[in-house]
Amino acid sequence: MAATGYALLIVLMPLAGFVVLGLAGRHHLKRSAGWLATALMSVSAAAALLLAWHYFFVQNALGRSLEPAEVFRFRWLSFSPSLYVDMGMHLDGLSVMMLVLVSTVSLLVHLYSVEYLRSEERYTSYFAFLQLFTFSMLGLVVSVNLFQIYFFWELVGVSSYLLIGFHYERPSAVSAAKKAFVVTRFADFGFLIGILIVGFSSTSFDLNTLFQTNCHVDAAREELFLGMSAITWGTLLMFMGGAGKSAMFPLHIWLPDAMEGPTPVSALIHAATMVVAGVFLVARLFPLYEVAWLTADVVTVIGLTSSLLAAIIACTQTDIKRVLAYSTMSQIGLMLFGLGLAAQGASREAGYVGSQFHLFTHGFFKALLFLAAGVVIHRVHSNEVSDMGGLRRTLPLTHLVFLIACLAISGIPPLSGFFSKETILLAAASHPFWYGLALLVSALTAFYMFRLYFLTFWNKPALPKSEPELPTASERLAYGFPLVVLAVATAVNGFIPFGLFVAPDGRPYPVHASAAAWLPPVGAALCGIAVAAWGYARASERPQELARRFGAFYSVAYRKFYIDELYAYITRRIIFGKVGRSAAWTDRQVVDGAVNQAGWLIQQWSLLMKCWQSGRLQGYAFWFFVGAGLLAVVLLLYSPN
Amino acid sequence: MDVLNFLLITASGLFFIGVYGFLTRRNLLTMLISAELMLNGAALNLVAFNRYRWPEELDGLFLAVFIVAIAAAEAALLIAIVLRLYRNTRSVDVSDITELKH
Amino acid sequence: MIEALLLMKHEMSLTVAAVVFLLVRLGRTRAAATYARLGYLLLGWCLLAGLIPAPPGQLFAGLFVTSSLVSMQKSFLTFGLLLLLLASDRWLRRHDYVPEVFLLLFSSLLGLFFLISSGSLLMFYLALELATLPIAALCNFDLQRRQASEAATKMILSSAFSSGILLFGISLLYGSTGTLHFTELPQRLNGSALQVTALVLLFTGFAFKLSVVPFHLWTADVYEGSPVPVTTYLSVISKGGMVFIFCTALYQVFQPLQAYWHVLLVITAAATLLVGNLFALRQENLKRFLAFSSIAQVGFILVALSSGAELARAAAVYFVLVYLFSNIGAFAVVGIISAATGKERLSDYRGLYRSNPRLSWALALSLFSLAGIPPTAGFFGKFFLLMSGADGRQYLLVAFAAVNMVVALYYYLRVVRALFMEQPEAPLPIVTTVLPERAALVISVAGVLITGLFSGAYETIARLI
Amino acid sequence: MNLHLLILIPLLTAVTIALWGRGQRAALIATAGAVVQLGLSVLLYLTFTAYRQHHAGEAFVFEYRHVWYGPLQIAYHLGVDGISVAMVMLTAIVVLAGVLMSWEVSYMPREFHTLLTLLGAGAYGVFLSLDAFTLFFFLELAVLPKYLLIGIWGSGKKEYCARKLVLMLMLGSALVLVGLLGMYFGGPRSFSIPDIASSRLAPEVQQWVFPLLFTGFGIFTALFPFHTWVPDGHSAAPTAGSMFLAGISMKLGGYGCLRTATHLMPDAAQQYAPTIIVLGCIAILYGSLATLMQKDIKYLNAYSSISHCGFVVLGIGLLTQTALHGAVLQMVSHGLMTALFFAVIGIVYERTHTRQLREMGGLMQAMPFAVTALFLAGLCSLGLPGLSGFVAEATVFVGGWQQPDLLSRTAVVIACSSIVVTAVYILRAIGQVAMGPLRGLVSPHPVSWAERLAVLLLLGGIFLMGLWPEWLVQLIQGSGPAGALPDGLTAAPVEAF
Repeated sequence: MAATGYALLIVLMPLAGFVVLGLAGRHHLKRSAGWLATALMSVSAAAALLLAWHYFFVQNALGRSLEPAEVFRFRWLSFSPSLYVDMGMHLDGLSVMMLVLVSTVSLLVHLYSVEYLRSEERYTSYFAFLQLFTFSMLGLVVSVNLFQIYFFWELVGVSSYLLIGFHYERPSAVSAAKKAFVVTRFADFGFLIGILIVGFSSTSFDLNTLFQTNCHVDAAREELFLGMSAITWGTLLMFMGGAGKSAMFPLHIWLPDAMEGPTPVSALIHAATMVVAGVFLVARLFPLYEVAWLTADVVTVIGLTSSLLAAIIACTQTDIKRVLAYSTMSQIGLMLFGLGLAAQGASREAGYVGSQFHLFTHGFFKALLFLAAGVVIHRVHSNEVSDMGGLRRTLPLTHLVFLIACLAISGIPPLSGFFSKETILLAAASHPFWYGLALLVSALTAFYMFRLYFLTFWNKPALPKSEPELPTASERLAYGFPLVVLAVATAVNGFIPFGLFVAPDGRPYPVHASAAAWLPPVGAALCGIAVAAWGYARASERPQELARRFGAFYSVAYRKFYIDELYAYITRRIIFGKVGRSAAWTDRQVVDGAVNQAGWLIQQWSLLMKCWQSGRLQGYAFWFFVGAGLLAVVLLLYSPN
Repeated sequence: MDVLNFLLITASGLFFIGVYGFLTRRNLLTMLISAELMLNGAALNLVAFNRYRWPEELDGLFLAVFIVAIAAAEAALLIAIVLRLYRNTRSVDVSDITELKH
Repeated sequence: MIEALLLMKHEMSLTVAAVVFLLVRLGRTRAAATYARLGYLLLGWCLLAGLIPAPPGQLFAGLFVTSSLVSMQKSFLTFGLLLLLLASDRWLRRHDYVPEVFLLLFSSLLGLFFLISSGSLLMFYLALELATLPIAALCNFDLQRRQASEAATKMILSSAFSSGILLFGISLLYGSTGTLHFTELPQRLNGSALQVTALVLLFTGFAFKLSVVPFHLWTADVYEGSPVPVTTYLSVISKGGMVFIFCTALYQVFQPLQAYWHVLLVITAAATLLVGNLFALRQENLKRFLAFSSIAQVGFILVALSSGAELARAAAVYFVLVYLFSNIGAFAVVGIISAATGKERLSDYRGLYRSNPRLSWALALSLFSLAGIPPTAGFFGKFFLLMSGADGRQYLLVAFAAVNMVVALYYYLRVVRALFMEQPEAPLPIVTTVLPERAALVISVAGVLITGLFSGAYETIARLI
Repeated sequence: MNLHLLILIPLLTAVTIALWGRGQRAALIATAGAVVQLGLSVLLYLTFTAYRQHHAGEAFVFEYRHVWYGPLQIAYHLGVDGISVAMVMLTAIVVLAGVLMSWEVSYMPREFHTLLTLLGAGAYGVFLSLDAFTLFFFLELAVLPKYLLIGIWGSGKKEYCARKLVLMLMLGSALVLVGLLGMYFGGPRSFSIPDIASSRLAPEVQQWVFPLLFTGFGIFTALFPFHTWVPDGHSAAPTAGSMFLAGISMKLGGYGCLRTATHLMPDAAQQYAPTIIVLGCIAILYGSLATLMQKDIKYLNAYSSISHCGFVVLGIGLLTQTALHGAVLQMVSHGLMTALFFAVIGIVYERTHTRQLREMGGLMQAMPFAVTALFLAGLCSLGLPGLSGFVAEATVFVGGWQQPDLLSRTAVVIACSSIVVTAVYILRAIGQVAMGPLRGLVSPHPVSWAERLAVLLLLGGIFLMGLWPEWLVQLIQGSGPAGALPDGLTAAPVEAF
């Protein structure tokens, strides 16, 4: 009972906030909107923590198998007696972990935003959207039904659209929002068909039924289409949806552009929560991915490819938020890599726990990085690292937390990132090739993060564009508090025995790693940091030198491997230019032309027949006579039997 | 029967001559005469059939009588109208009355 | 004697009315309005007399046959004539020779009565001529107008030509069967070549009066050249009477030859629909336009009749009633405007709604009825016609007719567009209507709206057949 | 529940307006009438569901049969099942919204409201009729008001567009007419839908009657390639006219296909299913691709209507119970959504005097209410969960996937792919209209209360259906035979591939 109360409280608070702010906020709640939303969120976050405590320690005993629980369910839409969509709240380790992550980070971002967007005209709308997003994300993670996932999946997408396009006066923001939505929509097309396939092959959209009727899943594996079983097709297509949301290659192009949104939004949506939805999806449907062999391989490969690709691109970017965005993509790639490994079966527990653990820790330190970057951007009024430098004196707290986060993401013990990433690498240990690549990603991560760190806080101070303003007291509080909380979380989260909380099938899996396994990743990270320090700690010619060394490869990476251009070519030239234009042309000229031609033709006939009506009496009589004659002939030739 | 055939052929001849005249003559009055020829052909047919084929009753004969009467009425009316037309157009040529067309 | 009077109640009363006008002419000349009012009264009395119940029966050795249905049909025609005269009140009052108008119209109507009641080809021919000749005179009623003379000439010469062919057909039929009586003819019909030829020739006689393609060519010219009331009479009353007798001829007299006339009707129905519509499409003169549209309407009747189904007769008679209301409604507006302003062209009607909303609505409703759009009676009329057509399983012809309804709608919409949507360069003035005109409009519009929605009219007809 | 009232009230309203509706009073009377209609339709829903609980077996309820043309077996026959009730509610909502949107009509308001109300009466008649003749009568009843509404109060090439719309719809009616007659004479010589359903038509009759009826009604619902009246007609019509045309009129076609063609001729429905599926898919994809290139916002919505109505056709063609329900849901959803779209476009047009996308921009700042509504309509159009479009489309997809054959499933995939294209054009349009720097605003008078109310009413419908679809689905599922698969068509077995 208590769990139901908490769970409903978690989800309904942001919903209430959205409704109130959305309907009345504009006129009645000008400045208090932020605080109202924050208050609601804090209730929600508190409830999430209470629920976690209740679930892990009251309902279940830690260290034993975790029993999934359903606190709430109602029939939303029935297609037929056996196929229906229920909405409800499903609690297990995974969803409770996500509830905690989402509500906590969201609370902090709310708090941060109260100050950060103070000067915005559409302050209330912003918080309404933020609440909508939080609600959708919370609804997503507790789904009981494939269609519920899809439902909230789309709502998350639209709130992301709204928030990216928050500064809609800027054309770049509009097009970025559109791009994000359309690309994820394209992915969701696959997701939807995947849902249909999976739902039908296992005769239900309900997750419980889906997992329980593994026999159906097995049976479905026997029937092949283009050489693949239904469940493979289904999981692959659903993964397409996940890959779109999680900005995996080749559907990642929207994420860097999405940085057009306000920085707190980037922290919440495009770093900590929404973009990991793909990881969550695969984890949630893990039993299905386990039975679909090919899909697991695809997930692994896509994850690692994206991770590497993003890491390489991140090394060349100069926009602070874009670097962070590519870093996000890279880290999510790692998570999916871990999950894919787990689904392949060899290192089932390690991969699964590692990826979820990384998801959790990443949520905090990436949010921290973004929020800290937000402070920096606020300070220098620019996203470009060339406008920054030497900020460690003016922004000491920011500098400190940024450093902690960088260390964490690079995997330096004893910060949280170390533990989670270590677990993923542990899972990959049996595949030397992949392990090597993962190490490379790890080293690159350390390099580009510290490149960013040095360029921002060390290096040569850029000329300030305007007189630096001293932070006000409220700014100190609103910025400082979230940063400190997140930094603490970043520092200590690693010590959570994560495998006891979230693990496949709810069976606890304590992670054990030997010291030997620690060394390579830490070494790689330290190498990366060292190179970054060598190149960027002080202003020098070394970076240019380095770039020259890599030559064409550098410029291709700087241009993000021309993937954007390729997409632009396909959409603008082919879809719009060829297909759309010809469809519109055909419709006007051919189909509608036929209609108009028919009318014209009748008119012409009419004109043609005019001469028949000549006005000559004898002509009339002639036709009279001929008509009679012809009819007589026809009738005489015709025999009725 | 020979008489009947002869009469029928004559009647048809009258009828078709009437048709031909109606279709080719320019003068309205000649056209009227042609129409009368057509009527007479029909009347002759009726009388002949009555006399030689169905002599029991006099249906054909009666109809022929009425045809003659009606033809007279028609002719009277037509002449009146043609007179009117002549007043208005100074012509009794059929090719001149083509103002109403299309 | 009384019984004979009763059987001929329509004819007797109408004859009395005609005689009254003959006598009136002998007296001192009075105002046209007086004559007109007298005419309405007399027609009203004919209508009342027609309502006297009378048994079915026949007179003159079967030359004259009547029944409740025939009696009702005559009442329809009388009613139609009254309506159209009321609508032409303004035109009537302008003329000096009003009694003659009434006299001629009454004579022609009398001809139609005898036509419907005819029981023999002899009576049929006589009645046909009686119905036609007065109208030819009336066409020329505007004596000074060249077009009127032209119309009258065309009318009478065409009609003479048509009579010639018709009579030749009758003579052949007589030669083959030896009788002119409708009751005896069916037993003697055997489908010989002579009879079939005679059938075609007889058919042309009907076709001429009904303006069936290709025997329709005179129609438009005559309609355009004649005064509006005459045109209305030709297109509504005269055609209606012809439809009635045509039904009798097909379904009683020539029933044995159904297989033949079925083909005849199918061919001419298709031709009539097509040609009527195609011609109407481009007409600028509203009278001419209505003439062609009335040709197309006949096409629909032919579609129904060609099926040979029992439904078809009821549908045809019902359609005549509907058509009477709608066409008189349309012609009434055209006539009123023509009489008031002398304008008959479509372009003159632009923006009529601005100045004359009521007239516009009356015209629009009538046109929609002609086009067969609900809730007007035309919809029901057309539907039943096509339904009867489909009863003979000739779906192709019905489909063709249905598509023709679309084409027809196109040109009716042209008029509606001119009325409601276009901006006039020189708008028509506000036309005030006098009481008789208003009454005619109200009655016809009410008829257009009510005849379909309430099934009484149709059910009565169906019961009588 | 007396079903006559739903036809009588609009008729009486129309007569009242025609007689006494001088000036502003016309709108008042029309609104009052529309409110009563909405109340009646809600009452109908309540009584219907209450009645259904106790009488589950009956096909149609609240039947009323009055012999109209006795000799011809034509009856004025009313009755409802769940689908009719749903469509009646849709009509009531759209009518009220349309009337509210027309408060500002200043040119001949009396005529405008009379015709508008008549249009509604026709729609009610179609949805309530159980006699094919009555249905056809009401279907055609709308021709006259449609033509005049577009032709008089429209914009652009209004006369041409009005004519085209009416003639093409009339062609549809002509086909329907021939089909109905074929059904009458090929079957029990009756137009009564229950009678025809119970006396199964012979397959050879079905074979030629079905395409006629389906194409005929299909023209009303923008069946490819007979859809070209949609863009022209909708864009030229006045705001309320567009709302009625797209919101109600197009549904008459889908309803007719369902009620007469599929329901009465199941054998032929099965036989022609592949063709229908292909046509539906073409409409969906081709319509949405053509929408991509539209520059005029009304054309954009009209083309998107073609695409959305493709879902109706597809749902009917897929022939599973779920897909049929999906088709009905899509009709309701599209009716609400497109009416909202046109309403908002009307509001925007009043203030910008342009419909060209590139001449607008940043209107979110100037008229947040209208643009938010536009945005919501757009989201509904692109199938965002929580709004009605998603419910309908998902039901069609799920229903389609129930058919195990490759064609049906390919069709579902194609239909699914349109959601991407839809997203592109909707976001493009919204981006142009709402976002970016402010452009194109000419007369910034505030949105009136009537307009607000209309928009909120439609939005309410969309949300009610989108957030909690189960009530509507239950209503439709609990419906009579037209909602159920016709006899002889069994639900496809659920199989994988």
